[in-house]
Amino acid sequence: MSATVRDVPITAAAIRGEFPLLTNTAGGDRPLIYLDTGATAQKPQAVIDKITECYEHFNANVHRGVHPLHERITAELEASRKKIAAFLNTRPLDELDLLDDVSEIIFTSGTTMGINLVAQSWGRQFLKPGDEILLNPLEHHANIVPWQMIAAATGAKIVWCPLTADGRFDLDQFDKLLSRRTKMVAVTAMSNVLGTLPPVGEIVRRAHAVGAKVLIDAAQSAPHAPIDVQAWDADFAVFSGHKLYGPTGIGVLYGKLELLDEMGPFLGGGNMIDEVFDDHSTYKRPPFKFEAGTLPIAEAIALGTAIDCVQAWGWDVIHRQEQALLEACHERLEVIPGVTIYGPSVAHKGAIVSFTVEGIPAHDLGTSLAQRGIAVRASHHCAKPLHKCLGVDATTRASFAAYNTLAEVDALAEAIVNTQQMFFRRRG
Amino acid sequence: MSATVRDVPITAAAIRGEFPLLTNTAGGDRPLIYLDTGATAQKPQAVIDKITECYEHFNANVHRGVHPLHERITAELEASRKKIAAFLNTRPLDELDLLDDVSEIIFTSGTTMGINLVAQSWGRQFLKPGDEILLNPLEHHANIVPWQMIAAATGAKIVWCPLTADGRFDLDQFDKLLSRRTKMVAVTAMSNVLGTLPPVGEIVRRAHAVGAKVLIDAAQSAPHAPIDVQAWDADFAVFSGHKLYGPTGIGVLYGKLELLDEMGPFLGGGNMIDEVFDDHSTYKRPPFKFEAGTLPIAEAIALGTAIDCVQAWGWDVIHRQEQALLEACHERLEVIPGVTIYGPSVAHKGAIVSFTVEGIPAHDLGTSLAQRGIAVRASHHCAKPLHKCLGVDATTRASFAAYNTLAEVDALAEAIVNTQQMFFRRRG
Amino acid sequence: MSDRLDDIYDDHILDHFESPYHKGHLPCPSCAHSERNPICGDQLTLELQIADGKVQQAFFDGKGCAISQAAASMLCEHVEGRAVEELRNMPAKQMLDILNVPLTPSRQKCGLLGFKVLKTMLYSLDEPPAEPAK
Amino acid sequence: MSDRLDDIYDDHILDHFESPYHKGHLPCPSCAHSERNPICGDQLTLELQIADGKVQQAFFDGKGCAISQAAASMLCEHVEGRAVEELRNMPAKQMLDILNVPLTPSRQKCGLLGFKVLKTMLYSLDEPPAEPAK
Ligand SMILES: Cc1ncc(COP(=O)(O)O)c(C=O)c1O
Ligand SMILES: Cc1ncc(COP(=O)(O)O)c(C=O)c1O
Repeated sequence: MSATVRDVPITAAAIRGEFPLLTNTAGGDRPLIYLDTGATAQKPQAVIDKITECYEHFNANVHRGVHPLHERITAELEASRKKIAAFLNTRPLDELDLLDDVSEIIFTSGTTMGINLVAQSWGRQFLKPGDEILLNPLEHHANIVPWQMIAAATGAKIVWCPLTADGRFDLDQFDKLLSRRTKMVAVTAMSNVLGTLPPVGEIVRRAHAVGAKVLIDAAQSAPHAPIDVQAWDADFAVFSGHKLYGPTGIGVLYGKLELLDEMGPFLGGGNMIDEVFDDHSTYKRPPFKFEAGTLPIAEAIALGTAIDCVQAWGWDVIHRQEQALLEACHERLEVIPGVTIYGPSVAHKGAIVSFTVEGIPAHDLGTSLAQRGIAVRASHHCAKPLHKCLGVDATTRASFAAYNTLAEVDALAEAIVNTQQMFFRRRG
Repeated sequence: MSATVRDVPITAAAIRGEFPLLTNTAGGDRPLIYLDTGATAQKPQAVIDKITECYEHFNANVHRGVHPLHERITAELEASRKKIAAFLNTRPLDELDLLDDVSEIIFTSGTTMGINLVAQSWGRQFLKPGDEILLNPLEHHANIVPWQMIAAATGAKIVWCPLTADGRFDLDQFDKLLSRRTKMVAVTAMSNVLGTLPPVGEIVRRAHAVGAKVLIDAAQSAPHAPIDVQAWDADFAVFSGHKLYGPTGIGVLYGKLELLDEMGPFLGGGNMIDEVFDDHSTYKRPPFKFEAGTLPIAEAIALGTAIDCVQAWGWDVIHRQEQALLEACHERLEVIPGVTIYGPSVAHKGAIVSFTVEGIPAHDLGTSLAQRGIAVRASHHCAKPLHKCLGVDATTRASFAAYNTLAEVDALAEAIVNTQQMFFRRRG
Repeated sequence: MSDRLDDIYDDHILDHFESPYHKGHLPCPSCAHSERNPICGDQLTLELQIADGKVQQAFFDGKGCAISQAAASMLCEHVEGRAVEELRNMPAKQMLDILNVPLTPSRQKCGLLGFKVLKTMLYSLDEPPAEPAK
Repeated sequence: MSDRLDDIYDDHILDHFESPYHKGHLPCPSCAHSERNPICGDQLTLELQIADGKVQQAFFDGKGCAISQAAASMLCEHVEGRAVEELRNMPAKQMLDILNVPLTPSRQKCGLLGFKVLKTMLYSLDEPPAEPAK
């Protein structure tokens, strides 16, 4: 099992060994070079095995029965919730809240769902015409469109905080735009295109000074660095299981209990009600108020296993390997003529490298890299406003995890050069 | 593999053999008697294996890349969507819609999510003060609370259509309540408490006659009988994967294309947008308009496998076995003094038996049955309005699938008698 | 996990369920509070007569499973004559010890329903004693 | 599934990408229509000059990947001189045959973008020819 405590730090090579897909050869005889972790991470064997175990050994619905099967699945789910709470460093709850099974950890179907939940439940209740929601161009569509929708519904306004020239979060501009009208600042902890790492704690501090709430989109940062909701003092934080080496179909919303208690529900249905009358219902406390219907049960449990894995690997090892990959990638790509890398320097970003190659449309570059066994993503990466700032329609993105190797970075650089030779073969 | 065509019809015993959990002994040395399929179904090996295959052989995000891995996962997902469309007997689409990848099948996280989607997206657009939403007491909270919420938001009104004395849908009452004010009729295809099978096609016909739309909650019926959206002429239909022998975290919303095209989106985020501007966005056509963010990918694919299984077993075999179990259960329980079975006679219901035992609270009965190895559910079954009609706070429910055996029905009856002996041991 | 639940309906539990202690109402309680176990629908009201920092009398009313009702009955017996301060510090474990039958986590919720009502009541009593001369 | 994609950037595709046929605009087209491939952002406008039930001239404009742009260029070549009725019945497969390189499903979307624009335009032409004498 991967999730046990080790005396000696694990190596990146050993981490890689835990991922069955990376040792398979997908789509032919070439080994897979997976540089698309930013879209979704590969899954360690322990996570896959946990899903199988759920379905083969204790599959039942949760919070609903008294058979040992029911008791077991509910215990597994709630153990996962506690693991996640510890992973996010949530504060301890008091005795009465614990007796009520209250938690600040809400299971969702993913980051997108979590942000929509906050935008709708918190937004409909607290946003008025003239209120401002502060966004910046680093945001993924998941952290833009829900705010546009609730702004349209409530009369609130979207305000955009421009970036620095090198694609970093601009605290000076932020200060200028913050005001008593600012009610929500929604910000990513890591750009899924540029790798930019906005100073989340500082953003929260300044936003709170004007009375605004802050939602942190940790979807992209979660696999790369700790989330500490107490240190950040975040009001809300969201991430997806599938990017954190866990299954698809599961995500997490953290919210401060007092905020969650104030908010109305998002989805209506089973398990979230206290009482159902003919024309209205009353609701349970968080997390259940926000967990209508049958949860992604096996997925939530296996997400706990993914977190066990990350903690067994350790942030140190993860960070060191990813940093090495990032530096190597910048070094190798910067010397290729025609290649432009977007965003801040290596010192100010996480393990994502988005680039264009002059004369080769991103989509064609993606296909050519695929021909050479390399999986990257070539598109607007669900960040159209950012690409408008960059002045390009699409970029090609290589995103790394600790399971990647330096040899894979070399292969990427070589494949780019080969693609140029192929594409421009008829030129002088 | 279970999903291949057979010459000889499969037997119920062979179906049972496909479910690993039913051959395990959960929670001790007693074999598991699982009579809680109404809460969630057990999973055949083929479904579990498909999830493993996804994660070990072609895990990637969908609709986003050009590597063979991306192509494969997208092809698997879309193949599953087509299987579901065929399973629901949706109508063929025209050439341009096909070129647009349009579909009437939307992946959701479950029934609850599907109903909330319709209530919010369709409801916010089309409900006005004074409009009526017609419900009946058979409905699950998932098909009540979302309508209460949208009624409160729009000024529409919930109207309740009473049941017949034996718990059947009352078409005469329905006719009386239907009017030009009726805009939505939300009705279950099978009660999750009484097993009642409302005459869905006839309900749609009469509702359409006054211009109302109809949403069919097929969550409970899906594993037991075909869904035919064309024969029903349903406007919307929803079900959950986990009750149809598939994984948790996945569900399906069917909607008529012209309705889906008219409706605004529900969740905002990646993949559902066409263009993102500073203050608003434009959206894709269905299904993508309603599929914001990363889908439950492995779950959607494995749901396709679950449907393969159901079709390989065949509705005939399923129906015959379930009917035998239902009849046996009524026969055995009706002769136990103190037992009351709720709802219609065997001829008018599906394979669900909800009952009370005089003097034994449902929850204690549930525990006592659990002691005897039997998993049932004892509660209000997320149907409080129905229990109010029945005049009891809670019932104990045995719900069957074709994998159950007549011996299990015998064990249930015996365990009830044993519980009575235990509970009343000190009485004369 | 074991399924040795056979002992949970022992005579002690059934006694309290069938012949509960102080089921009913106090004429004028110092405080009263109701809660429900939303999963199984158990309902419970607890009423306390408090004087000199002590619970003088405790009554409960409610309906639901044998465990929740028997536990409430035992709790009423237990609290009478005890100091509010002592009860405020009573841990959940002690309530389960009083019940003294092996409860699974979901049934513990039933067993602790009365305890939860008691705790909620005692915590909300906090303010009055703090401002005695108003 | 094979990853033999090496042949997709053959000389024919690169020729059309680098020196497209009829890229630009018609002075006064009979009809024009634009679409985008929302996945990769390819953009394409097609303009047709129709007379006597035939496409007399076809121009395209747009930006995006080599496949979508080369395919549009080839499509313009293909449609000129052909009857509207014939084109209305043109199957997607024929467009892929014209391209004549092995496209994966996701790249077929690029290859068929121009074809989709053409079809949308031809279907919406339906009414005018049906009611000629207005
Ligand atoms: C009739 C009915 N509708 C809706 C639901 C809700 O389904 P889910 O919890 O999967 O969203 C259920 C199952 O609990 C049901 O039986
Ligand atoms: C920064 C960021 N936010 C949000 C999302 C959306 O996550 P999901 O698609 O899992 O809902 C993503 C991933 O696509 C992301 O990178």
